[in-house]
Amino acid sequence: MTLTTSGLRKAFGGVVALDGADVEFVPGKVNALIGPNGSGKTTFFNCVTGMIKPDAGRITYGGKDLTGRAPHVVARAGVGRTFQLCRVFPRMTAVENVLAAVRPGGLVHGLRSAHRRAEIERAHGWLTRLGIEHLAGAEARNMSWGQQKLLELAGVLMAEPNTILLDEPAGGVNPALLDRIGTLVRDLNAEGRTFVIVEHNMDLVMSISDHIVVFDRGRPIAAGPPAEIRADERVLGAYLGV
Amino acid sequence: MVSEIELVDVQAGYGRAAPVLRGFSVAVPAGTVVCLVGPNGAGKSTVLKVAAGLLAPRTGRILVGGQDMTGAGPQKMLAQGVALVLQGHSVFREMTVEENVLLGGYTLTDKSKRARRAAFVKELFPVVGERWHSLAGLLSGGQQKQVEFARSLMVDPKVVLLDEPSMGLDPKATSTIFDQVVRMRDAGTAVLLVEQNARRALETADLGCVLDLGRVHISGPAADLLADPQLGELYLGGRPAEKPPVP
Amino acid sequence: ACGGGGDSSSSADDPIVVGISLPLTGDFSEPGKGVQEGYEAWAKITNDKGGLLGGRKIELKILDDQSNADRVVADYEQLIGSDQVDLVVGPFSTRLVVPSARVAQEYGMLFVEPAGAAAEVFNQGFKNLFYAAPAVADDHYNHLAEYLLALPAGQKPATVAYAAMDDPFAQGTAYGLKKKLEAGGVKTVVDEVYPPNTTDFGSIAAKIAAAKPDMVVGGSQYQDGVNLIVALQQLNYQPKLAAFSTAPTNPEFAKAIGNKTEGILSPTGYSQDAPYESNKEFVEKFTAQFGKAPEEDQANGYTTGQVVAAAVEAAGCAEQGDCQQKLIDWLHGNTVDTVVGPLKWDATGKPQGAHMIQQWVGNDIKIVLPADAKEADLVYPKPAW
Amino acid sequence: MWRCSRRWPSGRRDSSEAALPNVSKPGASEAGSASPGPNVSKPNASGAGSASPGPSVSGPGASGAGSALPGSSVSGPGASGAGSALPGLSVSGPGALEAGSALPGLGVSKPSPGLGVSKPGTPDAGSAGPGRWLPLGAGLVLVVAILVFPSLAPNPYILSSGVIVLNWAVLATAWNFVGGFTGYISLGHGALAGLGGYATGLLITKAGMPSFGALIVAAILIAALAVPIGFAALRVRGASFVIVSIALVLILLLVFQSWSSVTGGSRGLVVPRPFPGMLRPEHHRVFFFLYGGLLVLALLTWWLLDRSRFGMGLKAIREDEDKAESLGTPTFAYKLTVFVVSAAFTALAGGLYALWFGDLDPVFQFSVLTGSYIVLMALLGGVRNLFGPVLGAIVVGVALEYFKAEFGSSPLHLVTTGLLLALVVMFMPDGVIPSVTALVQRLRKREQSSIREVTAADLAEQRKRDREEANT
Amino acid sequence: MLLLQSVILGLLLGGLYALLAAGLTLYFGIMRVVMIAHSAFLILAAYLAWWTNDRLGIDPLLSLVVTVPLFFGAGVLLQRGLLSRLRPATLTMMSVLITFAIALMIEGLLGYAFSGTQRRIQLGYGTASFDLFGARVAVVKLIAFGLAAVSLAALYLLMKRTQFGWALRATIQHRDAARLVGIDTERTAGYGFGLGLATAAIGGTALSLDTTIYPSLHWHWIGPLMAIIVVGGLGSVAGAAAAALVLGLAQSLLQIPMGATWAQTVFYVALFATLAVRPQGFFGGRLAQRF
Ligand SMILES: Nc1ncnc2c1ncn2[C@@H]1O[C@H](COP(=O)(O)OP(=O)(O)OP(=O)(O)O)[C@@H](O)[C@H]1O
Ligand SMILES: Nc1ncnc2c1ncn2[C@@H]1O[C@H](COP(=O)(O)OP(=O)(O)OP(=O)(O)O)[C@@H](O)[C@H]1O
Ligand SMILES: [Mg+2]
Ligand SMILES: [Mg+2]
Repeated sequence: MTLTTSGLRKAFGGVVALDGADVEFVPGKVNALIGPNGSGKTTFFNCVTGMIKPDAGRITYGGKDLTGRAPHVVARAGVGRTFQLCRVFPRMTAVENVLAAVRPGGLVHGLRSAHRRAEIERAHGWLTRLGIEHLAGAEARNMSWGQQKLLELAGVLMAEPNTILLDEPAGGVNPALLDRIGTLVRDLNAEGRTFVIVEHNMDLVMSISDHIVVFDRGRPIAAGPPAEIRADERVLGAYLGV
Repeated sequence: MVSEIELVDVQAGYGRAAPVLRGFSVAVPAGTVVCLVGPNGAGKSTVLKVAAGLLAPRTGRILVGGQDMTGAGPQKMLAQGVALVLQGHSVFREMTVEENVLLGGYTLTDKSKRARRAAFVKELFPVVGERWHSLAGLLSGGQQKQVEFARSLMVDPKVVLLDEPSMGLDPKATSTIFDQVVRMRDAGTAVLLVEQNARRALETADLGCVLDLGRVHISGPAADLLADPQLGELYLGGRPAEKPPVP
Repeated sequence: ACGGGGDSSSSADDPIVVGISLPLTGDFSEPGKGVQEGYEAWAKITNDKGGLLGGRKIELKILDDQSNADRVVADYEQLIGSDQVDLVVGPFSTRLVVPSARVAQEYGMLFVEPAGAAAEVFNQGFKNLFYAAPAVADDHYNHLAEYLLALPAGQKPATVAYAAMDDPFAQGTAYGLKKKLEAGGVKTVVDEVYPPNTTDFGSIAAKIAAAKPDMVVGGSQYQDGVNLIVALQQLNYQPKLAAFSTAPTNPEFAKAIGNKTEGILSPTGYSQDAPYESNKEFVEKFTAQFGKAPEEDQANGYTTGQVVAAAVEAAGCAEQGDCQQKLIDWLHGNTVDTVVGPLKWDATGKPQGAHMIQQWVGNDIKIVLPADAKEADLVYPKPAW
Repeated sequence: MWRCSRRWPSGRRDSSEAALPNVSKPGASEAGSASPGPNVSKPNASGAGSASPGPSVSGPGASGAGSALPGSSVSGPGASGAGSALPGLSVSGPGALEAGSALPGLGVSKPSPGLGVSKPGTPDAGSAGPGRWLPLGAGLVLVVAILVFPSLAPNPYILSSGVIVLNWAVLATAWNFVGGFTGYISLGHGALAGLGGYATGLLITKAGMPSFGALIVAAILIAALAVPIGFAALRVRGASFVIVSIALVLILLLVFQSWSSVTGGSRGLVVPRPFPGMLRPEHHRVFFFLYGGLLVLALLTWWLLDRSRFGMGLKAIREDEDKAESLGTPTFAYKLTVFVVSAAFTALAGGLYALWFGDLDPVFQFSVLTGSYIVLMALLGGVRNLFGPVLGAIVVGVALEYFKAEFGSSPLHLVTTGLLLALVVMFMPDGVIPSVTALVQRLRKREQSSIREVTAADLAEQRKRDREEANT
Repeated sequence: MLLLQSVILGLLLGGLYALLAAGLTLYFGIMRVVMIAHSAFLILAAYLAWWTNDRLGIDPLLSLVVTVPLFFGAGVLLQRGLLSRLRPATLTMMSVLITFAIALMIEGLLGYAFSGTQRRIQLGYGTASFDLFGARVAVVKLIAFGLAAVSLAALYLLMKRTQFGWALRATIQHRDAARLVGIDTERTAGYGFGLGLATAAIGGTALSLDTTIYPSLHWHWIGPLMAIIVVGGLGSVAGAAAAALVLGLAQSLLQIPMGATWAQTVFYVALFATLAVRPQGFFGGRLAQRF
């Protein structure tokens, strides 16, 4: 299932957030999307997941055209995402937050109990893997920033998407846990899931990703394996500020 | 020498729930950067909220410049020279960048000073100047963070409390912020810094303090903390500190 | 009988409890209070004379229906079902009369009412209902219509503007006249209906003024009439004739429009000076009791009482059960003398009379039609207001 | 527990002196060399400078303070009584949840915000039991109450009040499909009831349908009509939605007043009696049971939705609509569906009312006040609870009658209603049922934390164990 | 002729709508509070004007000297005592209900004090009018319009140009952050609310000059006003004013062919059309959907 965009363009008034972005992510790998603040990474995610409609360009996923589709359609096609300004269901407990990510199918399916044992166990499994098992019964609004961040990730993983878009998963997360998230990403990747990670933490990016796309001013300026990117002049100039 | 800000044996928490801070003390003298690190939910943000007057402690005292300010609200704290930059996003979304930045100088009576500071922050963070007239809520996450930091620079307080200022910032902006922290310290400001980018922060800081479950777990000179392998594993991430990749 | 719960045998000194629901609050509270005074005057005057059925006093049990149809039904439900009153009489306003009459009907009670003047009250098939006033809304202007249509061709108003509140009663009055005038060849140039809550009459007045009709007819309650007249005066419109229902007979009316009342017409079902026998007593005693002379609403309440009293005396009983049918049957076959004249009803409970027409002359309102009751001559065309 | 076995019992020093293990800038003097457990090599400093002016960062001074903390004993599994020994994948939260899902299908709604006793994740052995059976019990009590009330009612008036209260209960429950699940507060549901009433009445008078056939057809029609209405209204959120819902009432009022050729306008519409010969008390009894049946049906539906995945999706919408959508919930379709269901029940109640009451007047059928009473009721009882709206309807419905009796001759009943609403909003924004359960819980366990507290060290330990487990 | 007359009437009416809607906009767009009680306060002010005129014989315009500060104070109290105690997360929803409750109480108390009778100020110049290109302009309507225009302009300047305006907006958008830059958020929000109510005082007095009032009249006003602020774009004072003028004019003109009742529907038609075409409103309110 390859996620590609071609000529993706989005302008907000005078600000061109995406300027004809042609991007192709490597399926089955951990992809990273990096770039300076305001280079259009989040906007790119928003377009891909249908949260906003691009002005021009096409988005395809595994050959299927996803351009302009509603967010839930994209989600059901197997693309999950987290938000940069982390979003959880504030008045639900952690378990419920994760359970809410289980999507009902048809009508009969939708009327089945949302609290089945197997699913609850699965939810707890995710919470455990992210190190927030102890918060299972706490309402999300009472959690600290980093805890919410992790909870959001757990929810997305519960939905079992094939392709997972993470917008700054490390932002505000304790470094000790970061290693864990890194491992988790690798493990899931080994299970066959594709990742696209937006991140400013270069250590993390360099250590876990197989393929890096660098954005600047709304379009990719470089793409390749970490070692290559690390050495790329343009990247250094545009992003790393050297 | 009195510390610019000092929290003494503070207990604090939200609503009726169990306390988050359970007897926490910290003191930050002028011209010092104290870095607070700890796992998610340890209570770091809570410490800063208490220090800035947003959250009243249940017990304990808060001294600013040696004066007891326990129970004072943020307005009074600011008047005493204590400023806080919140975690997450706290720009005024439906106001322009200009309005946001200028509001940072709300307490300034001197118009020319306000203009001077505004020019300074515009220079420091180019994006602030570039997007001067757009609504702050429409900026990207990192841009908003920069606006926020710029806003806090409109006044020059004696004590600066920073809650993960580098979160979501690209390496360039992160450097700017850490440089700024150093500059503030050199100008004699007391800085209490909370960071998850722990190694980087500890490198900048003079003192470090590891917070876990609302208590001080360990504290000491930042360099010592950095060197401790166990701390490294538990709180600072397993990998040794790595400089930004330079070829 | 109060709270007696089914014991229908009543001794001679038991009071006769009369249950009433009235809009003491809400939209109709003002006329509602008027009717209440009428009922109270009736109870007092009757009791002072020794009560009914040889000494049984009248006791009123009045509930507030907040001008709300749900409430009015619940009220009568409570009065009949729970409080076991002996008799019920009607509330105020057509909107409330129909639902409450149904409750009375389904409990088999007589229902005399002071205010359900609109035509549809009488086509619901009620057999227990009687309207205690001389005429239903549609017939209020009958005398005026006759007078106008009898005028010589040159003088007859050629065009008329109608503006009526969207209310069965108010609209009924204006449209009753409209129907008759149109049949007589008088052209309608404006026909406006406005919701009861209208407060701004500028546009309606503008429309009327622009059409320059000879005559303007307002199917109004009170305040809307005042507002419309003020708005017309603001536009400096001068018709040859202006007729408004209800409003001009209100004692506050002249002041409310800045005394520019000249020549305004209004139908009325009651006059304090009417020559009927019981009326003198009513005006006298009412004035003594309330410190002011009775108006139409008060008279309607009083009339209702008189009608019920007549039936009770004639049938010789007043309680729930079989007695009620006797009362109903008697009223269907007889005429009752009241302060608004003798009343009789057809099978639907509709009274068979017409209203008088009054006109503001100088600083006073006088009866001008019908000819046999008039206190002054109708001034036509009317002087400028 | 964990505190004793970990390497850094930093939270609780054993020495009783106010040994501030303060570590200062190099060179600064330092106190409490006796302080236990300092694992960081400290700069060589001497002197007992507890008066040390230097920057000091310290833990709690008093010893034992840590262990005296109430929190120290609060660890999830311990309280849950289930699998507390297993720190790892011990399923602490779901204790109650599992139990909930294993329940027999009857009127039990343990999962999530049912007749909530405790938060699902906060297993509470004590309250889980009664909590599980409470809804069932309450349901049974309700059914029995409905069955016996007519024979206990001393007179037809009381019975008719009962019908009115049941009508409110159905309306409030129907409202709660939208308000409770999705958090869209509609002040316009009174208009949907009015539409149901008018549709029923018009179908009988104009189309000559039999009364109850008309009722059903009307409900279907209104449900169908709810699709375009919902389509327009549900596009906007929050306050805008409230405005739209108010506007719906006002516009329908205007239409039904003005379009008199069809609706009868302000003259009203008279709906023929469904049982022409029936006496009034009997009539009330029949309708009381009809309303009772409708209420039970509405409650069952609500319960079914509440525990379902569909309901979970709706609740997610309430919390964060965009997020729900990004997780794959077709939010608009969900909202619309539940709005239609709500409209159908509302229309049924309205239609039944038309048949019972007989007179429809636009001013009363399309009144903002009706919708507001519904909201008041639902809110008072608690919108996240199965029986919240019913309870609210009983309280407010009875109170309305009472105020009317007490202040009947003055508009003070409005004041008291307003006051009641204000009090509820200010002091019980979640409703009576949650407030009371919270209170009970607080009394039972003074300070409870739903968060099991874990230090970084615990986590590391746990991780290690996990890894070992995985390896074996 | 009729057309010109209607245009004049429509504009005069629209001016009043604009002032009243501005108050609503203030709470609603800027403070996230749906103030259902706004029109109830409007009627309250009208009653006070009527009462002072009736009892004391004072010109209703003079009652402004009392009502404006009084309402301002009431607004501050209301905000401090009630609204500021609501949870921020549910503020919008709960504010609907609490202000609804207040509206009910005001209506009830007015009914209690003055009964449900319709009232109208009897002014010496009540029927006075002058000629304008052949159409008549009533003096009282012109006074009301003038009042509205002046207060609107003042409000606009206050919000856009003063430090207070900024502080108010900042307070609403992120209370903690506002406190941290040194704004006294409590006081600011209170004053903002007071300001809104002050517009109700002025509007009510203007209203009382030329229409009838009764306690439940506020229901009649709240619908059109709500529609106006949505059409104008939530939070935009200028947008609300523009929408008010346009809709007032439309209502007045539509009355010619459609009659009074149907003409009122123009507000709701406009409301639904706005939602369908531009949910954020036609004249402003860029982020309106976020509410
Ligand atoms: N809704 C919007 N309206 C106007 N401009 C917007 C909007 N959303 C994004 N932008 C602009 O588009 C540009 C790209 O924003 P985007 O959020 O995609 O950046 P990003 O790469 O995610 O940055 P960061 O690393 O800071 O998160 C920015 O300049 C931003 O101001
Ligand atoms: N508003 C709140 N209400 C109740 N509990 C809260 C609230 N905010 C935080 N908490 C709880 O207090 C504890 C400490 O929170 P705090 O935000 O201070 O953590 P933190 O150290 O800043 O974490 P992070 O690194 O994730 O930001 C957490 O366990 C959290 O669940
Ligand atoms: Mg971003
Ligand atoms: Mg934090």
